Amino acid sequence: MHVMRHAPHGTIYTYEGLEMILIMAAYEQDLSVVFIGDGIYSLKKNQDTAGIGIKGFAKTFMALDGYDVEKLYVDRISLEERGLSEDDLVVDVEVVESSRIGELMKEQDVIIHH
Amino acid sequence: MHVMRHAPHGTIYTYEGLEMILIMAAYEQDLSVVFIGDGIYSLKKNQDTAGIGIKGFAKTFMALDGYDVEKLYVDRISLEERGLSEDDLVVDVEVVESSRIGELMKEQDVIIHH
Amino acid sequence: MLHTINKSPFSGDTFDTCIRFFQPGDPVLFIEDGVYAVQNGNKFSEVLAGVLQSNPVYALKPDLDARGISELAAGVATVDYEGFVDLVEEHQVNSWL
Amino acid sequence: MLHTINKSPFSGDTFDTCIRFFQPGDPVLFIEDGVYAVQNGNKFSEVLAGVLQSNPVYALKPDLDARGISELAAGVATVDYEGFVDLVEEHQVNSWL
Amino acid sequence: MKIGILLKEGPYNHQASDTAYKFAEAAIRKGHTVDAVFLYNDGVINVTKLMDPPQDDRQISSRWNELHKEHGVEILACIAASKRRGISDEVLIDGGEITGLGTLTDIAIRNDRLLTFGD
Amino acid sequence: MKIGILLKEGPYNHQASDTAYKFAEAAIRKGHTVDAVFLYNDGVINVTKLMDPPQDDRQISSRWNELHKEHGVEILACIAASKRRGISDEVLIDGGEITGLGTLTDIAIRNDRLLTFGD
Repeated sequence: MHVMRHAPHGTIYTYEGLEMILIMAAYEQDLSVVFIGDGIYSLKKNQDTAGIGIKGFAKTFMALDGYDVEKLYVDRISLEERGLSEDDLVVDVEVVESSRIGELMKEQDVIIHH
Repeated sequence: MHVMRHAPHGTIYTYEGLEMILIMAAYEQDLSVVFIGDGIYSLKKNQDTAGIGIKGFAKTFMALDGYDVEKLYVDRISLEERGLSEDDLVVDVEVVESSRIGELMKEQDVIIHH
Repeated sequence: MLHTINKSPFSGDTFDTCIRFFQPGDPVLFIEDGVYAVQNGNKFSEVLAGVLQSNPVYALKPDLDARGISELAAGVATVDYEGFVDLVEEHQVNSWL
Repeated sequence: MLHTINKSPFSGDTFDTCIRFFQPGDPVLFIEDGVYAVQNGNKFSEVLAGVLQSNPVYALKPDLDARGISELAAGVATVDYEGFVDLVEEHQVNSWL
Repeated sequence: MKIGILLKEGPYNHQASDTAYKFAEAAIRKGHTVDAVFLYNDGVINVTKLMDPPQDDRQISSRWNELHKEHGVEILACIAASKRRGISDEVLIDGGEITGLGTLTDIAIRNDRLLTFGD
Repeated sequence: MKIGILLKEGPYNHQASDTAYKFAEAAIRKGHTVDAVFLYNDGVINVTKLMDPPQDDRQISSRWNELHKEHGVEILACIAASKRRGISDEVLIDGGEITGLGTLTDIAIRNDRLLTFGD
């Protein structure tokens, strides 16, 4: 399981995290991606990074569909605190309670926070 | 004015900040140092870094006395939130209200956050 | 004195800390991940409304665009990098990290 | 599952976030700047007391010593690096950053 | 137990590198196997041989080299992350290796635990 | 107006480096003088010439070099911070210089503003 916890662009963690996920998915690893806290901002629609001179990558999350990435989970509280809803996100995700994510975490062999 | 905002050891910011302060003080710059938030932890008594293998530096703050460092200010709220008092600190400081620090900031030509 | 804030108000204490220290009338400029603070309708809206009553608030437009933040709290002005330079010309700077 | 927390509860959201996700009974180990959370009598004492009711709480002794933290909240156990290894042997690991 | 370590921050600036090392040392002392330390993000800066800290301070890149030599721990830096930050074979410590993220996948699979240290 | 810049984080990992560059560009465009960019903490990693990002990405160390060549901006890395992180003359970009903290003191004195970018 990969856990995205950083906003995009301010730091590289989410971007390099996504690079890692793409490779691991290509190795046909079953994997899930969880967005918690500022991590959900990386899925925000209408990001245009031209002005800051950094490559955007929100749309790359759509590519995960073509791999064996089972599920994208978004933490409901994180979304609500930020005044956002599913419609604000670039991909289909499953919005779930923190407790459900906690249960999923407990089932994992490997969890990597980005 | 130098503003210390990071806890010691977890990151190098306060330590390298102190190195900067020592050099600037040697150039006979009038300077003050303000401790806000986790920055006050760098002044905590009885730090023993032997176990983590990193050089301790709390005592170096005492050396600032010998230079032209005018004042060490500690933000009262930051101290109280951490359950600490002046007695817990390695050096004499002036514990002041945030508003007083705000006024001092406003008088500065240069402020560097570490 | 111009205060710049470059951290998300959700993940760090920079926003909460800075607003305890700035003086009424001091302009505040949100940059980088700091711009999430001015998005309309988030958890910090009330705190930001309080700031707006006493201080001019700016956000760096290229950083807003990069993050897809287009609905801003009422009263927040946007600047580009040249506007950032202008603010620096008018004020001494306190770059909060 | 062992949860490690390496950030000060004051300056980041890791502590607040982690405690929303761990399951009752999961051990929590505070390391690096995370150990400030277990200092007795700080702003997070009540939250930590709540955690202690449902979960075993550990703090890495060398990190406590490095920071001069000797008065711990009641119920917090300390481990050295070898004790950290033992916890990792007993549990899968969730390293919160 | 076989352990893999993922290290996501550079030396000196963050304690992550020190904690990862101290943990690896302790695990080896207790008879466990530390299979590999995989460096990602700024973590790749751990393996530059040009590192030259003050004499009374720890030498972080040498420590990784010793862990490799004495205990066979693979010290691996992600190639994409390394290129962004100017880590190449020219400056790589003895015993270090620059490799792809596929290797990390293998490390995750073949070990009992994967621990992350970072910031 | 004469401006000094203090940059405290490395390239790519943090936006600080990009913002500092964009700010410097804009200031020069508006006729101001950017006197120097002083690199501290992980900021020193900005000036390794071994940096080799993907082709469709910005090349951060070259940007600093161009700022120096075209606009005379001094690009200075703190020597103590550089040594810890393996930045030496061997890998330094053209137009960069490794120097002491005394230089930063001069920069703070001789400029109208000192801005900090970091994390």
